[in-house]
Amino acid sequence: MVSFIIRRLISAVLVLFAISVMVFLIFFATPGVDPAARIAGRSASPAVVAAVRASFGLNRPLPIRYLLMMEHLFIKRDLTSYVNPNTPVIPQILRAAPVTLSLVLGAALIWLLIGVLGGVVAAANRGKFIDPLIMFVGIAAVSVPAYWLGEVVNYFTQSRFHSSVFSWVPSSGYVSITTSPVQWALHLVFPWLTLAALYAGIYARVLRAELVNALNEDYVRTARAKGLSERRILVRHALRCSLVALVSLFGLDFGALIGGAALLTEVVMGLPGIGQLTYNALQSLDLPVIMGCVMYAAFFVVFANAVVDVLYALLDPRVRVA
Amino acid sequence: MAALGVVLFVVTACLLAPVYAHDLAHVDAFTSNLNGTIRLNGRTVSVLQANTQGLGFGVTPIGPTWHFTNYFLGADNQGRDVFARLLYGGRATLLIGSTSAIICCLVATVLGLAAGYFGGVIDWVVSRVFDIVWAFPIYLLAISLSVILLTSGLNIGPLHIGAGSLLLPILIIAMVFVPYVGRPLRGIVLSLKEREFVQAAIGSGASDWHIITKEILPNVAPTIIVFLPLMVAFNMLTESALSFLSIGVQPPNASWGTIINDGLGLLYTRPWVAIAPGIGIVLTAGALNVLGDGVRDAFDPKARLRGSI
Amino acid sequence: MLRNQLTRRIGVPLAALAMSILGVVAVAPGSPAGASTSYQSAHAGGTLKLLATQGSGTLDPQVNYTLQYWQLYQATYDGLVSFQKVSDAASFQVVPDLAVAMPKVTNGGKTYTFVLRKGIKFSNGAPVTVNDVRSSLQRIFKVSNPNSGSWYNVIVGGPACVTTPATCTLNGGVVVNAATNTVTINLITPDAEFLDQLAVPFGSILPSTAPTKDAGSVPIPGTGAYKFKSYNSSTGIVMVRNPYFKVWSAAAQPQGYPNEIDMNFGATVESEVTAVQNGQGDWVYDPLPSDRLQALSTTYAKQLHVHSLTANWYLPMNVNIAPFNNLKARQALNYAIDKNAAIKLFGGKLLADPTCTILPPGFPGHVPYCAYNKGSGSTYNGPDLAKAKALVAASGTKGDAVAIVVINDSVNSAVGQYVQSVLNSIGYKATVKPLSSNIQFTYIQNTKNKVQISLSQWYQDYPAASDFVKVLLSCSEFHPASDNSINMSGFCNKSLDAKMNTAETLELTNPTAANALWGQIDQQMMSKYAPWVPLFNPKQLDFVSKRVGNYQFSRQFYMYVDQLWVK
Amino acid sequence: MPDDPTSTEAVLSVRDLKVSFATRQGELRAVDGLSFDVGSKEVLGIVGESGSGKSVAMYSMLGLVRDSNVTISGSVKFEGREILGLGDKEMQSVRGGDVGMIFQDPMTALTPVYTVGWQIVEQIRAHTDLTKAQAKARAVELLGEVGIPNPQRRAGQFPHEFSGGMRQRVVIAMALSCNPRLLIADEPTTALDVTTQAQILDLMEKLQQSYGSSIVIITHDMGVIAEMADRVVVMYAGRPAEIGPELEVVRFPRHPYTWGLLGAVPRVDSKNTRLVTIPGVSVSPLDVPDGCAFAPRCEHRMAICDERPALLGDGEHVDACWLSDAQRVAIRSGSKTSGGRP
Amino acid sequence: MSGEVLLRATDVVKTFTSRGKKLGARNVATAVNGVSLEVRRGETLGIVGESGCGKSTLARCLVQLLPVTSGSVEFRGVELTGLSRRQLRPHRREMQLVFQDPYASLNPRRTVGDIVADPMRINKIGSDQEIGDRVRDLFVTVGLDPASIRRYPHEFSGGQRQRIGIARSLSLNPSLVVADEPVSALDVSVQAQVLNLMADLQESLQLTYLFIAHDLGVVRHVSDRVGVMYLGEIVELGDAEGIYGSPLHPYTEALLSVVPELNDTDAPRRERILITGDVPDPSARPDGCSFHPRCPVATDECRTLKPPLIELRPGRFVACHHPRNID
Repeated sequence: MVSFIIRRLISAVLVLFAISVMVFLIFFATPGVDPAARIAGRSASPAVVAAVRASFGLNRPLPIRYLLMMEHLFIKRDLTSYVNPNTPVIPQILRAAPVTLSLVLGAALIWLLIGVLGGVVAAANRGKFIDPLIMFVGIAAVSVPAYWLGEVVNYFTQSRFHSSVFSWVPSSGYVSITTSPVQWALHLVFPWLTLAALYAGIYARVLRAELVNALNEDYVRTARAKGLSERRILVRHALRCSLVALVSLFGLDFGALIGGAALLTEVVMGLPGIGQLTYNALQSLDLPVIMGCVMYAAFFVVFANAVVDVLYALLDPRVRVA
Repeated sequence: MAALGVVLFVVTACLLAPVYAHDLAHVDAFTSNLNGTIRLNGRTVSVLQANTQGLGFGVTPIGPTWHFTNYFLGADNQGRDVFARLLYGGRATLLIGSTSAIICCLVATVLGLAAGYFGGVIDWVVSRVFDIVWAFPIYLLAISLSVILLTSGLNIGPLHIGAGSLLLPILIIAMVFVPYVGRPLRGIVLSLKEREFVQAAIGSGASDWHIITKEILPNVAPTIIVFLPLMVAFNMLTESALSFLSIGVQPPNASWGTIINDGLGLLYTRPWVAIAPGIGIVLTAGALNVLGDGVRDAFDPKARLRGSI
Repeated sequence: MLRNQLTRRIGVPLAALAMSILGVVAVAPGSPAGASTSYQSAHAGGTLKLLATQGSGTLDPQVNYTLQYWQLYQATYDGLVSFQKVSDAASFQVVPDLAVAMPKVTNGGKTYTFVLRKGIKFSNGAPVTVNDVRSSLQRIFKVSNPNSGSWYNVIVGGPACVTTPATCTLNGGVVVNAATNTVTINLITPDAEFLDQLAVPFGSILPSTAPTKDAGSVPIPGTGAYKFKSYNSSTGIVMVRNPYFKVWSAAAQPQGYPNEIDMNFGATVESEVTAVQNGQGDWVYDPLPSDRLQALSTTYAKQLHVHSLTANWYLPMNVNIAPFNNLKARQALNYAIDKNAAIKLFGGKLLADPTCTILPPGFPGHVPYCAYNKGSGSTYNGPDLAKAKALVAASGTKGDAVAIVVINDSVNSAVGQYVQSVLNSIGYKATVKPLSSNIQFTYIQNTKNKVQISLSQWYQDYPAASDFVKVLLSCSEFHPASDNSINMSGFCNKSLDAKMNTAETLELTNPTAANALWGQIDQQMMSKYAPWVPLFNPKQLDFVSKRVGNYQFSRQFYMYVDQLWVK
Repeated sequence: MPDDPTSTEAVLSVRDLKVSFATRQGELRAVDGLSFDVGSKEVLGIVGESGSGKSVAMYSMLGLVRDSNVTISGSVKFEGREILGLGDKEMQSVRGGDVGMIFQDPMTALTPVYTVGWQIVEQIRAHTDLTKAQAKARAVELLGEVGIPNPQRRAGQFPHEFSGGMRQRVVIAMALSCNPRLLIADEPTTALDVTTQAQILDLMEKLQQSYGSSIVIITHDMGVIAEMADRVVVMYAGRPAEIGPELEVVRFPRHPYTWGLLGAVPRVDSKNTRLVTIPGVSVSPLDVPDGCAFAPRCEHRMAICDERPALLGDGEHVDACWLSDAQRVAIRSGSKTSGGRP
Repeated sequence: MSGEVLLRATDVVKTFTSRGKKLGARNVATAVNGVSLEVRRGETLGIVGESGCGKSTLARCLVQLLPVTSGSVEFRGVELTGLSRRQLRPHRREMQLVFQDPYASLNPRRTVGDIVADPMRINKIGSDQEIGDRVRDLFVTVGLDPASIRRYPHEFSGGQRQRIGIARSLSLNPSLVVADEPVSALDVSVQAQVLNLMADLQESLQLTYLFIAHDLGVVRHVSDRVGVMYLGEIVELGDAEGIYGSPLHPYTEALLSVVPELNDTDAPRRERILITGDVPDPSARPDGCSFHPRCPVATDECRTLKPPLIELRPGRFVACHHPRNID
């Protein structure tokens, strides 16, 4: 196990390194985005730009600039934005993280609940009317663009019916849970539902497929031969084995979302989370912030991959030994 | 079957966009019509209507006329026919979705075959690239590439792709999803390589080329075919998301995503501009998903594609 | 774009002499100024909630170059002089602020002597001394102020400070005398705009203890009625009353009304508007979304305030590359564009006026004039497509590919698409290239990017003809292959440049004649060279909540946030 | 079929069992008129090649065929009680309680995520009132009985930690956990090596003696039948071809299909130069002839074979073939050259 | 038994390396551990052993589908190990493999005609016309309808597929056919058909077989000589009659004793020797004789000293310190 973790760690660090180099190269190869010109300010004279360039070390060779940036990001931890000078990147990310976490946690609860319920009900009722119905709803949910759903939800809750049915919906934005738990929840209800819709659809469909596969397994036949009830077979045997797939799926999705994959939902719903931070940084080509966000996101993706491996081992004893 | 019907219907309707625009509605979906007027119920009406109430600020495009021959879904802020744009936009969305899916599958197949079959250094390199792209959050990669390429265009040797070209979103989306197809394909190739019929071919002295093209490829093909409709649906969604963020299809070209984006500015006054293309996406992507399920059932019950933006 | 953020840019006057020295001196010290004379304490108190989609970078007044924060600095920082805080036209007037009176100008306009007021304290309690003034002027260079190399290097010792900011002393440029409480500033050459430049936030007087690098999100103590309590570039700003503030000149720094002024970031502009409608916010910084205008102007008419701006939306054409290296092609586009149509995209004719000149109306030197018009007349009548097509045909550029680079927000992108349509209709093969607002501005300046035509805006920061004509169209502002080349047309005409210099010299002695000359240059520029298509002069539309009273508008810095009543 | 002489003491009595599936290609008759009895403490072997319907027959009796397109008819009496068509609840007490089952592939027959002890306890608790601890103790005891060393520790291990043979022992322990009167073993040794197979068969024999269960063993391997079974049912195309005591069927097979089946087995004890083969391929269950199912492959078919032969014969040894005894004797004596046995 | 030696394997070792549990550790599984054998022209050498004993790996090593880790494989006097793929080509034509799984060994996406024709096309033997004729001939030879060459494998039954596999292996006129469990996936009646076919082909085409199976009856039926494998090693080798009649190795003896018998004669049943336990993991082979942990007659010598394969009688080899049935 220890060696497994060390191996994972090494490969994770290598992957993160490769990604950081990639991001750095991508964004330095772009014309029209000379950070010195933008830091110096609009229409600064060439002399001022030169002074700024020197003071930010932007006149040094690329590898040095890369190393400097990494040093500021990881060792000194004081990397600052180009667009908002002297705004350190790390605190920005740390401030955005709770917003994203709030969004994703709530949504995850909802989608797990709906997804698992939908998948189990559909699998238990194979061949009946309710199965294709659930699957149809699932496909619809999977096919709805998240941002569009968000906008339509906004349209109905913030505009069309804001004066009637949805008068209780606060204007979009985020309120910290420490400020007011009620406002926190009220602000997040629709973002939660919007984000959860897609994943609930995916999970219901995946779980149903897994369950149907599991129900055709030999061990289910054994369980029947043991004289167990259908409910017990479905829940204790089929579902328990299908959870392995679901949990790994969940781990990866959750990791990606915490890392900012809910970007569109955050942007549309006006939540100042990691996704929005990333998006704004990308829009303004603010390399330090982009780098910070990408590292943060990639960390969670890589971390989620590793956690999923461990979860796998916990859930599936076959992996534990190998 | 119904799903196939829906897909065919949408494709046909979108392909017929010029017919509708030029012969039925007599509009150009890509030219601003800020001073335009139409005849509606016997009256001449401006396509863009200045506000006459209160302080008189604001100009609002005409809403849905529900007359199929003109401004069926109303106009956008440039005074262009939303319905005509919807059809043209569908062309772009479908084109990007399908072409990028095909390119993605092609590249993934080549890489997956090379990595899985030859192993060694090739496998190591390809797998590491897959690893990195895999760990690079997909939305971030797509958006980064889009932002950059839209600024500079793409120059590879003599090949120059302008920033407004549809090829850019196609290539970006295709590249970003390569590992999602390539990885499972590599696995399939690895297991196929150990299959006895491949061993038999080696045993009779077959060349690598023979084995790849005659023995392995035909067995990988069904998986790719299963992936395709799902990929198309998924790429459509990705395209529309990028376009929605203004980093996909560039104006005045339209895709469903850009129309939704246009429509956002009109959500309070003319919600149909944003809602209609969304329905188009849901309908088409949904039908493709159903179709994909059908194809999967027919070919390969185990394939699954995932990822999300 | 989602943010609907319209970048308001502030123009850069360069070594120009727009305001006569006499004009400045004419303003008597402590002269009564507008509303500030009668402070109505009954309205004091409460919290003003301003809303913006996002923050605007560093909070350092000597670095930040955005209207969003300049508007707030009016209540938090003072210079030796400042623009008078009254409504409308008089707000262009410079008045003494931390200085007792307007400076004594000697040595042929090269020496300015200020006497500092006594008893003024920074918000940290420290008294304002002449040393603070000197260090603040040095600090302009030490923080690499954007205009340190174009405005303040006129101070003796300035050029050296630009090249090596760290060791800036301004020796001989700024001389202080603590005993007499005077500050003497020596210039290399006379500069009529020097006081204007000291009156903008860059000239803020800060404690000498302020960091000598960009303070970023850490507030620096100031002398205004308010101080920044906290700043977070992603969530918001909190301003509270400066406990050490006492009114010394209501014209320069009046007492404010709200006890606290917050600016919150992060919401979409749609929800900002909704919030103001519902009274959850008091004012929206961002341009109002066009599809809300109709409802607002009917239901919330009393809460809307419109004011003309001295600003220009225009299409700079690159005069060095095809097809716009051909005068006929540039003229053709000037004929072809329907400025009223473009205004429709901006929100309708009540929110902008079409223009054919480089200088905006209400600016010194502006003369109504229209070279490319349907028919004749000095005011804009409409496009002349026939002439345009004929010119394109004559130019031989028909069929050329043209890409117009615009910001990817909804209004800019819409105007861009309209221009693209027009270009197509007169025979070009046009495409639109929308870029993010943060990139577009520098992108279109760099000649390496081979931008043929773009859409840009220019908002003045103080009224001087050179601010538009010289900054945007003179040879000295054209730097090939640089992201900082504000002359986007790449226009460089030696004889016009000479005229500009003449106009500047003339300003020292005869401002009226100088203004007339600037007007001539403007007309000549457009009729003979047409490097731009001027589109329209936008208006500022402010939407405030129902409870807000005492709305006052400065042409210089727009709405006075500290003068609003929330009680 | 004998006229029900043993039905009162038969543990399992099957009469005219028919199982068919409605498929797109038509009706698939998997089992078509199967009748047999399993006496108390008797080991009945059901032998047949793949597709002969031997497993489907067993699964359908116990309600383990869960396919909405299936039709099952006939009668299956367990200890005199009709169990065909019982409700889920009642069937659940039969399965695992009265009837234990052992499956072909021990690698997949156990739920991978639970310890083997847990899985045995689960079954015990489903059918008895034992407490968890008692059930646990019983499970360990059972594991010991089936020859798993160190049962206490092994009970806490997961299926994948066991070898194939050991896993099959676990399955057997589970099947026996509720003292079933009948044990159905579906190809219990097919997936195992010959040395392991010997161990398992040995174990089953021992346990059968100590538990006194009746056993139905389903296999394609005549050798296994020979080792284990008291009586044999030879199945072909879903129908019984021949039923009789094991020794009789092996030494004096009556049905031509049984002849072929026996003659096709290569032997370790003698080198037969040429194997007896049955020409052609097994008939598809989608189009079993109405007459004798084996007729299309039978070298001795006659016109009458278009009619379905009844199971007839002498005493316990019956078969379904139109050949007369005399014809059979003639054929058997003439076939010596092709490697048949006396 | 004095035909020309067609194939000679000397001390063939094949190991598989996988990543171990500890960092940097390697798990080395020795699937084939020093096997030496000869196959003579015209004979059938049977290799019998339980699953996991390395017999399939050995087969693949012999026909160079897997590179050997060490040792030598000579075919008709030519050393094959170390030859490049190109150099191997002419030799491959002479030795063909028949696979166990008739489902996995035929490419499901190609017609059976193509499958059988491929080896000839690959080796560029004859024109398309000639190849077509030969395919039809081969179909007839193995008892299939030549009209079915355009059909796909899934349209055939298991036995028919195995015939197709045999036809493919014969298409290049090999002298040696290595059959790896060719009948273990088949029903007994079909198995008999295929075994008979193989016997007929051997006779008519003068084939040499290396026949690998786990079924002792099948091996006995087809083989002239038999090698018994246990844990990657040949523990006993000799003529079939001798091995089956009087096994020398305790493993062989036990193996034979547990085969279920049809008690269709009155001969007394053989006494079963049940060996306990399971086959050890090939990556952790026991010291000394690899069979000793399960051997009923193991001594201390067996636990420490590995017995060599010695020729106890002419043509009879055994690797045991305590051979059985020695008079």
